[in-house]
Amino acid sequence: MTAVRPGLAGEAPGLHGLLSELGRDAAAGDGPVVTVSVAGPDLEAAVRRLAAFPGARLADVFASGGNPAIRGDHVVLRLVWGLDSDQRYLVTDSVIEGERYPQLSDIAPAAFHEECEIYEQFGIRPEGGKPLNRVALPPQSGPGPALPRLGRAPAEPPAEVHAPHVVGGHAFEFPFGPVRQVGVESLYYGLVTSGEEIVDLYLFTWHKHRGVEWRMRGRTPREALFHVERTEGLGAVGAGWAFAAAAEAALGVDPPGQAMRARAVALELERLYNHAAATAALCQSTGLAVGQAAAEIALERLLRLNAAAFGHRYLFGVVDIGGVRRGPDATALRRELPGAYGELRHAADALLATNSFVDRLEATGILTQEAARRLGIVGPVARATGLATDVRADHPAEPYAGCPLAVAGAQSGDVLARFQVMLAEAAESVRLIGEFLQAGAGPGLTESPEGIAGRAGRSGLGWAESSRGEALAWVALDGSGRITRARLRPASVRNWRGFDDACRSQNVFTDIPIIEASFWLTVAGTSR
Amino acid sequence: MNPASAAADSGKPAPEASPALVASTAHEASTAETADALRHSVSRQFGRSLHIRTLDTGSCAACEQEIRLLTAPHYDLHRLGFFFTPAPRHADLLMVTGPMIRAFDIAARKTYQAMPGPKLVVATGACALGGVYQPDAFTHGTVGETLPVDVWIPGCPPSPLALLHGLLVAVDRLAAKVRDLTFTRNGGDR
Amino acid sequence: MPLWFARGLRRGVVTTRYPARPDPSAAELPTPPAFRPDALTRELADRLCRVCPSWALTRNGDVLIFDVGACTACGRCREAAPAAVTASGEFELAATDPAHLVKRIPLLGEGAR
Amino acid sequence: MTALPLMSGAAAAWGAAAVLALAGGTSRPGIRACCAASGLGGGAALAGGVYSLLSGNSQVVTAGGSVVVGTLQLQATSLAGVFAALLGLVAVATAAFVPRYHDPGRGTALYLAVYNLALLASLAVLVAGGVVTFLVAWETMALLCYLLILRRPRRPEVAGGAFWFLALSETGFVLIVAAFVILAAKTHTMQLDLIASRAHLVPGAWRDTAYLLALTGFGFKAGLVPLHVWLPEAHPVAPADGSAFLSGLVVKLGVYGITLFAFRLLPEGPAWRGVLTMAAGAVTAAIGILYALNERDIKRFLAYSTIENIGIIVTAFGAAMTFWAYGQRLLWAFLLLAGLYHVANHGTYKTLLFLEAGVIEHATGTRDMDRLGGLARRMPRASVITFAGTLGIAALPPFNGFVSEWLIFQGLFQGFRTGSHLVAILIVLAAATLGLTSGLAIYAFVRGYGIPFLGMPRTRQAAAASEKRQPVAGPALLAVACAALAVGAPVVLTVLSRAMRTATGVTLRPVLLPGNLTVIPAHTNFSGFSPTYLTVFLLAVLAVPALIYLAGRPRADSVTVPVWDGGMVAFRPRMQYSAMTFSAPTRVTFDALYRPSVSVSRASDDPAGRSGPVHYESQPAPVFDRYLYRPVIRCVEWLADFIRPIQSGDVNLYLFYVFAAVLVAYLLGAL
Repeated sequence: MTAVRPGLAGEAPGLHGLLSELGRDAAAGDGPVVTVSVAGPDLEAAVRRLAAFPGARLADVFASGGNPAIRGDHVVLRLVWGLDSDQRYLVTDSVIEGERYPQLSDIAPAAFHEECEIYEQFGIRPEGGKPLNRVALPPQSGPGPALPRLGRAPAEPPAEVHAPHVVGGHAFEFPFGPVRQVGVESLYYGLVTSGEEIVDLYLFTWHKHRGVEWRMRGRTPREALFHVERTEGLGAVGAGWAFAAAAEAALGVDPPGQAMRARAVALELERLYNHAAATAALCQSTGLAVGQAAAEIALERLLRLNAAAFGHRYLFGVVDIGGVRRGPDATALRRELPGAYGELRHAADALLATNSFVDRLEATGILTQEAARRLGIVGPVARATGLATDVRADHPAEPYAGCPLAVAGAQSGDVLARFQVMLAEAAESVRLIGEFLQAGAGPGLTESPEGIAGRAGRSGLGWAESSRGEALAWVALDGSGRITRARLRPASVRNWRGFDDACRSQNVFTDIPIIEASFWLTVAGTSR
Repeated sequence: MNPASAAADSGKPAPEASPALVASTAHEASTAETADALRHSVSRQFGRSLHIRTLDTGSCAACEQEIRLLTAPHYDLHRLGFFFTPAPRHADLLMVTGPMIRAFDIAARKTYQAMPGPKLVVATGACALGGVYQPDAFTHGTVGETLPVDVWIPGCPPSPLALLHGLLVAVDRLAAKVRDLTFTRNGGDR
Repeated sequence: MPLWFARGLRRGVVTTRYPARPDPSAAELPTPPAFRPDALTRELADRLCRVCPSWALTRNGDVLIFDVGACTACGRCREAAPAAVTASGEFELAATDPAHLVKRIPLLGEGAR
Repeated sequence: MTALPLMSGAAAAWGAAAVLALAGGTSRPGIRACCAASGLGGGAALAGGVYSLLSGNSQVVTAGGSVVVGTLQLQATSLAGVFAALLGLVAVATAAFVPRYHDPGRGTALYLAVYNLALLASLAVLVAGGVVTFLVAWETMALLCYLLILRRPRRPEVAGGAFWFLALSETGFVLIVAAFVILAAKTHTMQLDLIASRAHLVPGAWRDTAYLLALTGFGFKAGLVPLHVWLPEAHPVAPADGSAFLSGLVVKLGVYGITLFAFRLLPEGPAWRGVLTMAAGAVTAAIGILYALNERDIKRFLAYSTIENIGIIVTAFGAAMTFWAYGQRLLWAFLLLAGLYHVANHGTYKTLLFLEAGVIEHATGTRDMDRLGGLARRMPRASVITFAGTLGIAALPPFNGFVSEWLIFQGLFQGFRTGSHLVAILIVLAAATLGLTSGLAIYAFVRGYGIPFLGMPRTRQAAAASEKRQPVAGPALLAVACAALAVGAPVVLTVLSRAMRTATGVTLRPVLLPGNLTVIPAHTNFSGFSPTYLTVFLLAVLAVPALIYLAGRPRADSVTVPVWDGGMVAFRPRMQYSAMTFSAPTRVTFDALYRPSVSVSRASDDPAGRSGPVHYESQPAPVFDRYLYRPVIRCVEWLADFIRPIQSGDVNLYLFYVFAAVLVAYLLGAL
């Protein structure tokens, strides 16, 4: 089922009161991002207030400052709330003196993963001393250079994931990874099983941590973009767009419309090839080689189309600060896209007519809507549980503001639902690409890179609906236009935490590859 | 720099040095010296069939996607006698992607040790060749720091065609033409 | 399954003939740059080195050292100096020795010395 | 005519051993002396048993006695010969085991005395020639076993286990007495020989009643489902050699009782009797192994496996009786023989396994498989010996279990010879059940051996295990016996077939052993194989890879690398298959039987997905206890409430009871 979202929604009732109560000054304008600073002591009350507010969803939590070199440089804790009904983001920043802050994850469970990450990077932790998982930095093994952090090192190292991981009674732990199947990313699964069904599942996500956010310090946004794209190669445009938008907000530049449309074309192409790849992976995990071949033909044609249209199979180097570096080859797109998408659609139709395939998908890896809401799941995974959340509709930026978007959706929250959502989105993407090309999409930059570089520093938030869901980025620049703190939050960071929930729900070993394929996440995205 | 010496002397048995690992560096050095000889004898050693194990040491997942596509109908690696195997025990060739994150040293060495000799290592993609990440506390910067690499495949990510070429070079069925390219205007494009 | 069988027959063969003969899709791939020595000056070379995000370019006296392995074919250098840098069109870059990947491009532009 | 003297010699030795134990059980030399005597007796019993197998039934010897209780009548029969020989073997092995297992002390002294007297009583059961002798010996044996189980009365569960044993054993005893009384009354004699010869005088209804009573009564001791509950309760709490004795012999005495009735006293009977027995056996076998699969405690596991084996034996006997009803004397005798052979085999390897279980418990302090692991490295001797026993009980060639089960199957497969389709189908069904059983048995013993002995130690105790100063001779002897019973199967079967000739009058020998070490089940036109040659062949097959390795070693240069583990830092013990997870598939498949109650506690159910320990339990419901015994117990208690008023404690009332009793007796006498 698809629900057409209105282009624009009126401000939800009570929001004004809420915001002013939080101390937002009327002057803060009605831009798409509202920034409110909350004093440390009031933080808990504010979070309770917002968590209780139906229109608000905790989109991200991160910290900045806390530079050990500077004396008395306090950590600033930032919460990003998506006021979806109001088409706005709310950023609350609170200065944290000392090493403790309120236990956010008890109020808004979605904050847990970030609490762990903030502890590893900045050494401040929630009150109450509940155990924290190791999510970002790998365990320091033996001597060797100490791992650099964004802030102060934590007092004591965080616990391993699920450690001490005591497996009791009639169950044992099935270790899997980090070196897994061929051609998949490295990831360690701890599968706790009773011999048949999966009792519990946990992941070590820190194997691939490359310290990207740490690397981006002191670079200009344009230099940093190179690393942003290579953080999650299969989400280069989504992450790149979010980061570029954040930098543009910080620099106060406004890309031309045709460049934004070019970005959108690239973004939808990325969505297309990712969903095709997910389809291929689903076939592989269900052992349907013929279907896999069909899906891979579609995938390869889409990738070649990317290369023809933007000069790169994975659309690296398309997005640029203040615009795009390359425009799409509209003729190539018009010529090739129908055929390439046709391959995918035919493969999908044949798949949905293959019972042995559909049966494996039905009622496998169910993620409930409650869990999706609680854990802050985004993208197709959330939409498959009935949450109609889509940044393109909820926080429309150019060029999406113009055209109404049919948000794909399903109710059952199982693998089949996710698959159907992906297919519906692919169709929608093709339609959007057509519209954007119609409106004219081409290369273009607001002004010369040098000009941008000189801007004095502010901070900004950027977002985009990548193929995996809402991608967020936050950038703070210093006086010389160099990055002091950049926060990347690809959709993978959010959705992995729904993965083990989905796996635990009445599944057996062989379902896990299917569930993983249907989530279609990357490890590179979550351990940056 | 010669990979053998790199593996041997810079084989500063990575931070967590255990006797087994030190021993293995010596072992690798010896294999690496014979690597060229091996590649020339590879068709005799392996017949025309070669089994590949991949190893992701911190890639951005694009290289993995391209490797997966090697078996897709458009490229169909099997027609050339290459096969993927999940078990390093059965693998003759190790395709390494990513900048070799230090946290991955143990896994990388275990995977390499688990392979029976003679074995080849192919560094795949710009990250593995030191393009994207500089050596620092998180990464070694290049794969050559940890494993004795036999073939280097540039590209970000290397397209399936480039990978095919690299694999064929690895088993000596194609010549590595890059040594003769000058990348000057008149030498670059024939 | 019969359904799939029929599909396969209808779809026909898509497999590339590479390496037996060149593959047309290769033309679309991003490829490392090729330089025009006579258009390269020290200043230009330094600018290219600054522009390169992946440390593939360094200047040593009157020689521009180009590490093909480190190059991601991002095209920044081509944008910086369209006159001096073009795409090489080479994608078969596998090397059996990293030394083969390091190219020395002489700076022959006027004002180079 | 020398069987009885040998046996009385054994009895004398055991009596002496009991005295020695009481006298010197507090010192090692004393224990050794006692065990020497006990072993001597064992040897004598073994010899006597074998001899009576060869020589046939002896005369009845009558000794002492009085008009009231009848006389003490002894007779060595070929039917009991197998059991007597087994008793002797068990006694010898245990005698070799005890000195290193028990520490000197008063408890040990008493225990050994009781144990040797129990041996004596068991022998008396086997050589009893008269009803009274049999019953007295039987009851004595039961009570002594009760005391055996009570070796460490202060430990929890010991009292419970012992009580289960005593209660069920006494219930059974009442039924047995009833069965004997019926026969004695109808045949006007107390001598088993005469009962057997006059059995045709007994009316059919009474005969069947007597048989059913006996089957149930002895079933309690033999552990037929649902009368089996005492085994898993009593075995774990008894000392290793005690439970070895229980499983290796006492349970077999129940089987002996059944054979006594089914083949000696009341051979002729309707087909349904046999079919019923067969069904009981098949059900017992299947249920037994299914419950064994879900036990973590080694001894409970072995106890359930005993139930399974009893089931196999009883199935064979039941089928034999069915064949008799259809005039297939050859198969009748043959299946009896196969069953007795299995009795001997099971007694051997089950004793071995229980003794080794004791060794493991001493070395590690636990019997919980999920707390053991990796013992093969730390206890090589024990692991080798146990492996022999495991191969035997899993019925894998070249060990003895395989031969006897093969014979039983071959007998059942010839069910078509009955001529009745229905019965043929029933027999084949029983065969199928046994097929399932033996398949599950292999599964169960892969688990029972693999989990404790292979892999990594799961606990510190398991890691610290050592077999220094642990008994080895006894189990080793039994391991040899296991191999011998298989390799020498043709010889063993010749002996047994001689016994069968005396016991059943059927001559199996020519069809059983055409000279060339080949076994042919009853009918020459059916099938046949040679355990001996099979063993030789298997050894040859094993030799081939060894030779290839030796030949090829110089050329292949090998590098030793750690096991491929997916590149993780290190395997942890918690990452291995555990006993319960290994058997999870059966819990899923036979869900309806187990009705497991599952409990999961997971820290990661915390709303934020916060980490922590996981605990998962899946416990099969105690079906028989809950649905059969509890109601009975409640009913008994309810009745007790009615009877209580009779015992008011008033002396006059009691005097009146006495008077009334005498009066009734007088009147009855007068009538």
